[in-house]
Amino acid sequence: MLVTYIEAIRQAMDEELARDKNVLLMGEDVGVLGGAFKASAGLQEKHGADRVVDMPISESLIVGAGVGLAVQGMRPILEMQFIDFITCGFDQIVNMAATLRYRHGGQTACPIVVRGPSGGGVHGGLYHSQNPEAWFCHVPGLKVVAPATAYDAKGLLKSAIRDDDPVIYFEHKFLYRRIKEEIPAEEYLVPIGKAALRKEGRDITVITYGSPVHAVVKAARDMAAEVDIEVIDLRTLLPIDWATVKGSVRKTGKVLIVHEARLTGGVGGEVAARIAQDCFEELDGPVMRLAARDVHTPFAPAMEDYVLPNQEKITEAIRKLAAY
Amino acid sequence: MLVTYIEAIRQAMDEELARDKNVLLMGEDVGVLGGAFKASAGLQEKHGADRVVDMPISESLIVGAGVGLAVQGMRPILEMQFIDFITCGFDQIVNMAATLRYRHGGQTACPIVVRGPSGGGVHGGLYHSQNPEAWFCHVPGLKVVAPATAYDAKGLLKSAIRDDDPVIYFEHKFLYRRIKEEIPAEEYLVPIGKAALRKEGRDITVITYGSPVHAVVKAARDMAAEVDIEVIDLRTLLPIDWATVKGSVRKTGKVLIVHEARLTGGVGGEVAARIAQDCFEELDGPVMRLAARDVHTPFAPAMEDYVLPNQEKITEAIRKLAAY
Amino acid sequence: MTEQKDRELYRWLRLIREFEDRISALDKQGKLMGGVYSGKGQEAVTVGFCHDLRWDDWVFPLHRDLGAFLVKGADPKRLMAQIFGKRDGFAKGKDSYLHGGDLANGIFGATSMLAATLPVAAGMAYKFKIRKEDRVAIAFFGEGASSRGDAHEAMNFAGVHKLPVIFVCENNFYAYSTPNELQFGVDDVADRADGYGFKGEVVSGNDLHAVMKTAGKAIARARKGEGPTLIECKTYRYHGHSEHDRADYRSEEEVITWESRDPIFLWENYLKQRKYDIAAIVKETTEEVTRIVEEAVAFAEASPFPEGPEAMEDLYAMPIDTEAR
Amino acid sequence: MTEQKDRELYRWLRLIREFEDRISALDKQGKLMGGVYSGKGQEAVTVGFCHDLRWDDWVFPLHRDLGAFLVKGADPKRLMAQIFGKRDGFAKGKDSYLHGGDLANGIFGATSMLAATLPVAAGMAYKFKIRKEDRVAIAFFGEGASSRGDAHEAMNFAGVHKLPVIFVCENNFYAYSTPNELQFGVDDVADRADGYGFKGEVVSGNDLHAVMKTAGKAIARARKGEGPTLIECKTYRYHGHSEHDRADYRSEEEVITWESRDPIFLWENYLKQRKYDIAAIVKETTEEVTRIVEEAVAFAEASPFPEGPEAMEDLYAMPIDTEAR
Ligand SMILES: Cc1ncc(C[n+]2csc(CCOP(=O)(O)OP(=O)(O)O)c2C)c(N)n1
Ligand SMILES: Cc1ncc(C[n+]2csc(CCOP(=O)(O)OP(=O)(O)O)c2C)c(N)n1
Ligand SMILES: [Mg+2]
Ligand SMILES: [Mg+2]
Repeated sequence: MLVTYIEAIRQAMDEELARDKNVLLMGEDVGVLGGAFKASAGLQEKHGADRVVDMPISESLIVGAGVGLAVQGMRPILEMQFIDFITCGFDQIVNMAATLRYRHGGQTACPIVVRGPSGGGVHGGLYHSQNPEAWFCHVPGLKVVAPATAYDAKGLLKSAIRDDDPVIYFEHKFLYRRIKEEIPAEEYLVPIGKAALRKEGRDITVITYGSPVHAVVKAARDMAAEVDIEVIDLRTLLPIDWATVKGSVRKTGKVLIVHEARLTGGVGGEVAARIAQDCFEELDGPVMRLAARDVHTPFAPAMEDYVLPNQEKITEAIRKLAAY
Repeated sequence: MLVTYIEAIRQAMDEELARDKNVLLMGEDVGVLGGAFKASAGLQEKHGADRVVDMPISESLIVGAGVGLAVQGMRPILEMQFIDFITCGFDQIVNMAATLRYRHGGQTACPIVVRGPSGGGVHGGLYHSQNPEAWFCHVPGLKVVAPATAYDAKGLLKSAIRDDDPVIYFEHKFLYRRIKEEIPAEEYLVPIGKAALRKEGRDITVITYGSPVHAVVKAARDMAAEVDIEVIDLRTLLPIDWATVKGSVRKTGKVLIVHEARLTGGVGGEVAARIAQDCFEELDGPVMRLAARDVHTPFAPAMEDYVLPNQEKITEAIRKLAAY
Repeated sequence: MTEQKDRELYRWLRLIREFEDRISALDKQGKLMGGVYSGKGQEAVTVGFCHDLRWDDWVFPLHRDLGAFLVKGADPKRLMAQIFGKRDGFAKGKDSYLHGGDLANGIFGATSMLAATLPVAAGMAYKFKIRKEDRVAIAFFGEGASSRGDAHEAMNFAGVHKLPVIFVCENNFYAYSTPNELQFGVDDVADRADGYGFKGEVVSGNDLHAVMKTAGKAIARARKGEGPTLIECKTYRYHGHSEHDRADYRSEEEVITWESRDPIFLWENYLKQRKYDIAAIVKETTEEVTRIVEEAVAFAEASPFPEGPEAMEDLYAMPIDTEAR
Repeated sequence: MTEQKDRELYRWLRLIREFEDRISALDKQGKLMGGVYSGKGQEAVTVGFCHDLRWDDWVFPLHRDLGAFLVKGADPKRLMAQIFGKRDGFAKGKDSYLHGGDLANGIFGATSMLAATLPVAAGMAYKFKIRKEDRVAIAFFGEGASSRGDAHEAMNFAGVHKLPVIFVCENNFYAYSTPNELQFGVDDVADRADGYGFKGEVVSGNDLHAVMKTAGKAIARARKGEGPTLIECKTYRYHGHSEHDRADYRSEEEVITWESRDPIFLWENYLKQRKYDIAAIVKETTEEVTRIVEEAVAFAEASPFPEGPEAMEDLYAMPIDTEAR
């Protein structure tokens, strides 16, 4: 089945809504409109307005209500129209949902999924380009995923919906219709907590996730004659699949971490720190990072391009590390 | 003048309120009560109810109103009764205040200070023990400070109030009345962006900030016969004083980072990553981190102690690194 | 009401009062850690709203609603252990006071963030509605918490779907030190209901009869699918915000005035008017509640504190070990 | 009103309309990037509220309030450059559309987060109040944005201090695709004002006379220290939510009905009734607004895009170089 990334998301929700009557989708304009990006096109018609719910513009309520439903055994998918608006529901995520089970001494689970379009490269400006995953990776009790392929988008979303813990699911809007992939017709899941080896290699490990995965894989292919690159797509950012990461680093001895989120305080810092501590003896060069510059994502094309990582910057960073 | 940490904070606000009519203090119970911890005792009486304002329980409004005041040239200090509640004003901080100048192409500054009691060790449980600084260190446009001494508490708060950018000021409630220091009677400032060398040493650099500074300094003194420890108190977490950090690391070749916030996604990851990349050649051992375990800060004493760093864990970590 | 119910209600008022008093005493003795937020003086609100609920209804108490725990069915022993931060508390010591709920009895544990439970209650009520269950969710909050955005978002959503949720505002005239004039520009928070499309009512929160009447009607409406109600109970906390707050911001006269309307005093008066054997009732009840609270304290004191490593438990329902592979 | 003012108002309505139409056309031609949110059909609201403001009053426009920029004094050329994301825009290309304000003219640039400007407006009004300045802050927002917690917190605070802020709710019956019935449980958002202790009014947002009358009274009250007002303007956006929204969720009949109440049409009718030389006015105005918009487009097209490294500018007012030391 040849599907786009966003169609994969739609299918995941459709299948899970059909499979389990406790699954709900709630968000602004997810019903009649089928979502601002059509991620839920047709789902309200098919599954009913009770279960695919057009919500008021109240992100905090959306998440909070999701927790109330979860306590009743429901499994709500909570859409942020753009992931940038997750800041408006921040308290409910980090203090209400992430602590629910813990502060009840294990009496309950909290099976909610918060999802929405993240990422830049589409001239979205300050509030339609954000990659806020690092905030949530600092919050115990949450799980965080960020698929880069249509296959993973579907499989991880289905896993997230079935997961008993709160999962923050970052989809990348740049990929929505730009990638098309063959995925299985039959049902499948992608496990949370497991990275994907996108390409094997012996010289350098590039660790990445989300939109840059594609540019990194391309770079790895294009540069094959120069350097043998191993590409790891983290997919899950909390918890990170350290076994896979460290296994690769121990093999190659050189690491570049690439993400679209800003450098300072980004997920790459944690990954680099962990490698620097645990693989110190095996490193043949500094753990390098390539990420967005430490500034908001600006609107005008040249500035946006200046700020975000791109193919050229990735190639350059790999060369620099290879030459080390 | 012998003052506690909290008295230093009170003095800073008092002096700045007196110095500049544009300075305001707004927060819940800051007026008649003088603050939940008495950080603003007597200030409303002295400076008037218009300028020391008891606010409704509306953290988002408090920060947003502060931005409106800032655009008018005022310099509001915005108190969160506990810093944990900053999540309720999160959007206004990261999307409104941090972008104000940027999205106006430099037309305005945003001189607000958001401050409040952070930190654990006082059996405060999940919502009165948080150290959420890492979230804000990932947000360009903000400055983040976290004083460890009464001297710095006063000098940094005065600098923050005079700074034209939004400053998030994390005070540590464990230190409020537990430390007492001699500070100058005459006015002084502590510059934002400058770390403090708490002790010189040649063998190991311990980088820390906030409450653990005291335990680290004690360890450095106690272990002087074993190992010569250099202690850096970052004081400002965004931006970090890389010149001081790297200078020290280049000298000692061994680094331990200690903070009370949780390990994963904490500020220490960024510091470690930066050192691992930029000082790779100079490192004689892995960059190590000691931080809270990746879980919420629990209430019961043995669990809280198990989760947070303490004197014993610091000593142990230093020994491990020294032995490397 | 039958004599039995009249006496039962009295027993609840007294049990809560005894519990609150004992907690304050324990705090004074330095036996408790963390904040203690006495609801003494407000007992009629929680008794009035919780007494006639079914076990499968839900309550969302805030920091001063210890009574809601008791009346809704929480084991006094475990509640006391919770307050001590012991392993037998609802949170197994992970948090204290009222942050751990007793879910099996339909009692939700709040975060500290005031009003954050209101969206949760509304969401749960949405489930009751779509599953056609005639259950209700009762969300308690102080008048100070009414200022938070979450209160608004929750009430607005409840209004859209006419959800079986009841918003109970306990207006005790102060949020910590902040008086109502600095909290909102109206006399009655209940006025807000109009702006959400449901009924708002003001009631004397110290008058158990009045509370029960209003609560009963609202609960019946909710069960019948007629939507939410916002009920503002005017009441008073005798103690400071927490036990270490001397509450200098209010006058002695004000405190005395409210003490003269004490809910237990009023109810005893009613029992007298009904010509019950008040002396016997008081004696019996005093013995019973004293015993219950004694047992609770003994249990809590005997309950062990959790060990350090237990801190790592109960974080995830489906943990993933990513180091091991 | 004088003929001069009547004509001036007409000119503003027409200039905004021309601006909106041109932006839509430019978007169709692929000349714009990012979202375009046409306020076509809602012009009378912004003209009515902004026309009689002083230069030192402030407006807080949201995504559909392009008119507020123009009437409050923003240079049409720079506004167009802003929309193009060019260096001469208010944001110097850092963000587009209405996210960059023109602070020298008292126009605040919004974030995308709906209703987040309301607390800012309230805070600014607090300054006007304590400094005894008879200035006002006008915060515009859609009926959808009214559901957000920030709207509540801002109005509540404004009510406490009787601040000189006016909350203007543009109820155009849809928030993207979401109709009012799913947004709130009431007919009129203005009903909420009662719950904050100030006046709420509903007015036809397409009727410039009605808007100006209501706005004028509210502004006068605010200047005199008599506090805030919540004014709900019932109006309609002709276009979809953004230019790529076909707005299938509403009926053609509904659109036509609203077009028949077009604010410009109504105003022209009024000018006719006043027996002004309508043909001449229309001709003259058309020429003028066309010229202004032409010039604005020419300016914006000629304005350079910022270079990459300019992305790093304007982040901090007091930058600190921590690498150098
Ligand atoms: C979001 C948030 N802000 C601030 C606080 C700190 N705080 C705890 S209780 C309280 C006063 C609450 O007043 P009210 O809601 O009237 O309840 P009461 O204590 O009077 O019962 C405050 C400000 C908090 N818990 N949550
Ligand atoms: C906090 C937040 N949530 C969601 C959005 C996405 N969004 C942009 S405009 C819009 C609809 C707004 O409706 P309304 O407030 O009625 O204004 P209108 O567009 O009708 O003028 C939505 C949901 C947003 N900008 N901010
Ligand atoms: Mg109160
Ligand atoms: Mg609308």
